[in-house]
Amino acid sequence: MSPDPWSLYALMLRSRLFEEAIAKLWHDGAISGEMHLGTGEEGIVAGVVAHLRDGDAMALDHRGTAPLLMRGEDPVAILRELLGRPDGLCGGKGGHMHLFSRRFLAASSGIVGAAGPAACGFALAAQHRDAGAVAVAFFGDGALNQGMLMESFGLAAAWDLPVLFVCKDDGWAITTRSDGVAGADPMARARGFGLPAVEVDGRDVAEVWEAARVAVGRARTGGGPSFLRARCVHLEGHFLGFQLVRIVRDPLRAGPEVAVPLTRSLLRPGGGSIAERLRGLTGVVGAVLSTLRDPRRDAANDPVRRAREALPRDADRLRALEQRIGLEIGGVLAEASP
Amino acid sequence: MSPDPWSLYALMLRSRLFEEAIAKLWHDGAISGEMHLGTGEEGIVAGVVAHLRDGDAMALDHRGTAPLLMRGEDPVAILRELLGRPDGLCGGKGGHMHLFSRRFLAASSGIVGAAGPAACGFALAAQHRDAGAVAVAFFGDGALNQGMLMESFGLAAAWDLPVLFVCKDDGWAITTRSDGVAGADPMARARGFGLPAVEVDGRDVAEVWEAARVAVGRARTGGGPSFLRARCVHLEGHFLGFQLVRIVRDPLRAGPEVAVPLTRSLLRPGGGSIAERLRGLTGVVGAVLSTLRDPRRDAANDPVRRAREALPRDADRLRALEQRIGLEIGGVLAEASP
Amino acid sequence: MRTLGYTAAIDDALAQAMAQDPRIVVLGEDVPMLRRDLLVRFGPKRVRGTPISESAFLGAGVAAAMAGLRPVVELYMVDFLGVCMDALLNHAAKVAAFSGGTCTAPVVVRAPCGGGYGDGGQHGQTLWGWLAHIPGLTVVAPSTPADAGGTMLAALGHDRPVVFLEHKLLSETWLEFLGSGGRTTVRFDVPENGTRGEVPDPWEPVPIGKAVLRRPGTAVTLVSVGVGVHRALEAAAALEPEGISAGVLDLRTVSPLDRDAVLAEVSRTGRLVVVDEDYEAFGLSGELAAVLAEAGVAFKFARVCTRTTIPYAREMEAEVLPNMQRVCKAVRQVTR
Amino acid sequence: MRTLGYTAAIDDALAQAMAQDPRIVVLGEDVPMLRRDLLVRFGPKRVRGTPISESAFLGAGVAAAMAGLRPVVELYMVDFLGVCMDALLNHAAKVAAFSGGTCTAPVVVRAPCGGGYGDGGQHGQTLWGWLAHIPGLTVVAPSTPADAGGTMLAALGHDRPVVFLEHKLLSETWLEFLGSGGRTTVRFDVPENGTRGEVPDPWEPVPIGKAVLRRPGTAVTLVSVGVGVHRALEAAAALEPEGISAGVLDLRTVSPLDRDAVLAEVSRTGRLVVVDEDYEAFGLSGELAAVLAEAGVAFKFARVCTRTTIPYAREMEAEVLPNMQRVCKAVRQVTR
Ligand SMILES: Cc1ncc(C[n+]2csc(CCOP(=O)(O)OP(=O)(O)O)c2C)c(N)n1
Ligand SMILES: Cc1ncc(C[n+]2csc(CCOP(=O)(O)OP(=O)(O)O)c2C)c(N)n1
Ligand SMILES: [Mg+2]
Ligand SMILES: [Mg+2]
Repeated sequence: MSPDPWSLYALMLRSRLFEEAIAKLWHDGAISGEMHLGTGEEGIVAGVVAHLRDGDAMALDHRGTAPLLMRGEDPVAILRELLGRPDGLCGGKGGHMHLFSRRFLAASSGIVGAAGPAACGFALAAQHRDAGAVAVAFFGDGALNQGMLMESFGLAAAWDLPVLFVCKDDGWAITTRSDGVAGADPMARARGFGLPAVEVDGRDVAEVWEAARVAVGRARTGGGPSFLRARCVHLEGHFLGFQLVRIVRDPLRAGPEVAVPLTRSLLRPGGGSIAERLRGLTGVVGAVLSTLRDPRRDAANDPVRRAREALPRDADRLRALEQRIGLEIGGVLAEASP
Repeated sequence: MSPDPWSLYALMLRSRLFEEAIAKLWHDGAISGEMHLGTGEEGIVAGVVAHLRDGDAMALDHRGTAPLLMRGEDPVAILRELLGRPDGLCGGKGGHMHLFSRRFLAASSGIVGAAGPAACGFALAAQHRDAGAVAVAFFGDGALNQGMLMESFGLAAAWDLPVLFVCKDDGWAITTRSDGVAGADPMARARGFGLPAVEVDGRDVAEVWEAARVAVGRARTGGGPSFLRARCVHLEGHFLGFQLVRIVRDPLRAGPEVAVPLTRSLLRPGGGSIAERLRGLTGVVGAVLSTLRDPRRDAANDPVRRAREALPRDADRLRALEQRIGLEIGGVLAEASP
Repeated sequence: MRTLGYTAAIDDALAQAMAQDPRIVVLGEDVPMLRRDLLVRFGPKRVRGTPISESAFLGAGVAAAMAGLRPVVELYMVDFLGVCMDALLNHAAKVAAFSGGTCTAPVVVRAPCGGGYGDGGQHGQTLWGWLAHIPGLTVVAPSTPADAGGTMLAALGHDRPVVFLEHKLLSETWLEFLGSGGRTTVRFDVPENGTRGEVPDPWEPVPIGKAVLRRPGTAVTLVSVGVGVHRALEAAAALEPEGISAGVLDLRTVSPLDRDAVLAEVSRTGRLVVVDEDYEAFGLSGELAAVLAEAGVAFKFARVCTRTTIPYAREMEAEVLPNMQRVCKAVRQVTR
Repeated sequence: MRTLGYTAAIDDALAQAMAQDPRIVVLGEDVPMLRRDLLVRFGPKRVRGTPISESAFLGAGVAAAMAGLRPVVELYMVDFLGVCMDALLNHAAKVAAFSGGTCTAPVVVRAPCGGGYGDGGQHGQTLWGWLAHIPGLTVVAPSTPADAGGTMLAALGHDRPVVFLEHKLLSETWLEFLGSGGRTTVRFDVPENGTRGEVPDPWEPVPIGKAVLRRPGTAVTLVSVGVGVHRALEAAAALEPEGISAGVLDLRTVSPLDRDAVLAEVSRTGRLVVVDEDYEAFGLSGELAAVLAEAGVAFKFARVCTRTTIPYAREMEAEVLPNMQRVCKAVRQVTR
């Protein structure tokens, strides 16, 4: 079995354009607080969500917009929710970190790791309600250090729950590199709970799709939970307006804000030895530098672009598709925020 | 290097006699609530504690009496604490699940898994205070499913903390068999966090001693944390007066209390299918049966007896030793509860 | 009418509901043994043992409720909510609000609570006032077998998350398991009417949010829940000879509070004494004072609550938890 | 005297203490970046980044404090205490009691709190009244840069666990990080005097448990903490033209409560309006009513608090959190 590259590309492009519209609204101030986008992880989300059907459930993290959109939730309702309108998906009460869809059995949470227990609960209900249904949990690499998620791995394994745990691994938890604070690599950790674990390139939707097909199939037929690790790059960094990214994109403006107090404190009498201070400085500079070598600028890391390049040559069909989606999102935008 | 069998046996016997005295006091009603003893895990505790020295710390679970006694805390103060006397180790405020010793840097908790974070904190302090000091965490197999303990494994590994995680594995969490609710085996789980993990027979103090020597040595010299799994049998079951054990030891009295309502409910109309009900019954009976095949009665599971048999033949020395310890504990008893 | 013990009553009502509603499942540590009577009747799919992973299985219960099940999630003790509070604070309590009312999480969290048997400060808390602080949580703490069973039935029919607190001192089962352990050598100050009593057959739901006047009184109103209700009743009886007429109002539900009942009683007596086994500060006793002050009722006020961490020693514990003597003292103070 | 922002003041006082006391270490997620100024001065041994394992590193902080360190454990937001509450509820708060006073856990838990920037109900709670319910915890919530720095210094010298709550609306740093993200297109209702102000050099500790009267008044006393203090001050100013003299008492410390200050003020004015951003029921507002009722003070009472889960939409959020208009309404009600 192989995926239909056109429909996967369509899913991803639609999500990308939708989130780019959200980014614009956020920059214009139409959206207030934090805004975490899924731009860069569309390959993972599309590759997994494409396998879901009625009765399946999704437990989402702080990047729930893309999965919900790809699953089929009304884009106008989602956008109105992000705009905080009473006619939004959740009446403006939830917001982008708390998107709920009764129709698609989806629950989001801004609490890191909460997708684990939620997916177990959805899967438990599935076992009782309609055997054959599955639950997917989406979370990041940082979440792997959260106790409740680890407990969920154990519970799902002990109860053979039909869960697919999807780790969208961008290597970062906000400003912290995961390899610096995690005991071992994610695969070993997942396997330590008895979960079958597979690793794929999350920038390649076809790879994800195939791995998800196997895992979801296993879950549907009583084979129990699986763990999928998919690497990706978040094109906007942790969230919109992310300081590290701002420093990189606008060093003249954002740089001094950081550098001046930093230097003053570095030279302040009283405190650590020169060696200790330098170790500290290395840490800060390191984080900024690893952002400077900005993988976001590398087109190879954009799953949407890669999906586009992987399409069979058919210029007309492509143009038609992109035009259709462009128009749709334009229409959504117009309808949601007159 | 090899341990001194006499001193290890002395440590264990002293603890055993002390806890048998506690059991007596409990049965007489001099101690009120729950009472979890360490009888059966003396081999593990002695084998580990023998390696501790000034500056080292212990994070204890609900079975903290034995480690504290073996570490050198005043038995009279401990016993008075268990008796709830104002002149007890903690002024009668803590009790057996909350024994604290400032002198030996020991903290107990009745919250399953809490020994993990505590040991990490003690180890962190050690890194700052006196390099070379270590922290030990004692916990059971059931605790391996508690998020905070798993998080501690990751934190200790990430920070290279001088911690020895000791899992006293009796295969049970109260009435639950661990192999029935855990995703994978403890060794795999620990290794999943990057912890060097060793498995020993906890009924053999020499084996534990040797494994602990290596792990503690590694921690002292900056080699980071380790995980030690030691199997054991709790001679009194989960706690004193444990229902399952009572059924086994006094079936005529304790049996009907359980069997009568059970049968009535089994036959009650409305509810699951015959098959479901039988599955349920099998579960209950299974738990009771696995207690009936009471490993507690098998002398081979008693670490104290085994340590005694492993002693070099020297009847006089043995008699003298046992007499001395017997007298000491007798004296403690007399002094603590006049 | 038949007579049942407190915990037996809860399990009996639960069984009645389970027989009628296949959506009800029971999960928790040792549940196969603790609820063995349910296990052999409803089978291992509906009565499930869990690992010691409260965050995972409580969180799972919340989501399962969103997906249409009616989970009863058992915690070994309410004290252990500490390790999994997020599932209540940030999830169960907020699902309905976040989703604009499109989703709800009708999970029942059942947990033994309370002290009085010498188990130490991590195993004797009640925490009902603490939980009631969180918008979106319903918190009940019945004080008799009849109320316990009927309230469980109501909780199972409630469309929002309910924390069902089962006081260990009222539960022969729990006291046997955790306290006496089959011994006859220990004594506990157990309120008789709380532990065994007549119960209806079949069960009828006891409405959530409705208090009940256990004893009428004209001079002062004692308001309480759980074991405190019985301490209050003992005190009221003891004070009668002194010519003090003390009424006792059993809230039964901590949140939502039955404001009307409290206002009605205290407006008449003008005196309120709160008997609350939960911690004193920033809790139930304060809320009751606020409710009256908001309504503009003038009242004399005293409270008998737990002020510190609960000590292990039985004698110290007996002093720290509300007892009949302390209640009498407080009543005399406001009636003098 | 110099002028500093709210968070800069806390970090500056912390730096002063760290330079003097090598036992102070700072741990938490992203602290190497959030506290980079401390990192480059004190080095990575004393300023440590953690994995997203709150239960492990908060619990570790508690034990490290027992062992002689003075850890400042940072949580990303107070809302996230849900996942690690056990470390506070059953450990930090109880160590001193359990050990009969032989051990203490002087850990400082630093956490941003509060709403007003549209981050939704899991990221805008304050929870100070909820935390204050637990015996053994000290809870502070300063409302100005000078208090923030001085209170941090006092917390670092305190021999018991302290929860230090830093309101995001008062913190340019946090608002920049979580709210505006460098944008000029969003506005927040930021209380000026709370965000920047004169601070002492060197820092002196601001005593824990002492309230301060921000504005004298004869007709009614507004009692609050954090951002609420500024809402109360705005309201008091707005009411002056109506001839209503409203005083404003800033508790600064939620627990232990400065009962004397509250009693003194309200006894004079006879009217109490509580402005509390934390949830209304079973919390700070109730405790204040109880303190007065216990003391036998007759008073009129109203409260302006958060009653429901905090909604995401800015307009809805502004209605749910205490605002100047609601405070004025409450004051008029009790003074009419
Ligand atoms: C329990 C908890 N701790 C901390 C946070 C703050 N926080 C929000 S997102 C985040 C990083 C998550 O990293 P990861 O899981 O890798 O997801 P990513 O953002 O990289 O997609 C943190 C620490 C939180 N929301 N919840
Ligand atoms: C967080 C938490 N959950 C549940 C309990 C109740 N409880 C006390 S001991 C215990 C079993 C622990 O099993 P294990 O860790 O194997 O230790 P063992 O008693 O077998 O030595 C349980 C579930 C608790 N004390 N804390
Ligand atoms: Mg990440
Ligand atoms: Mg065990």
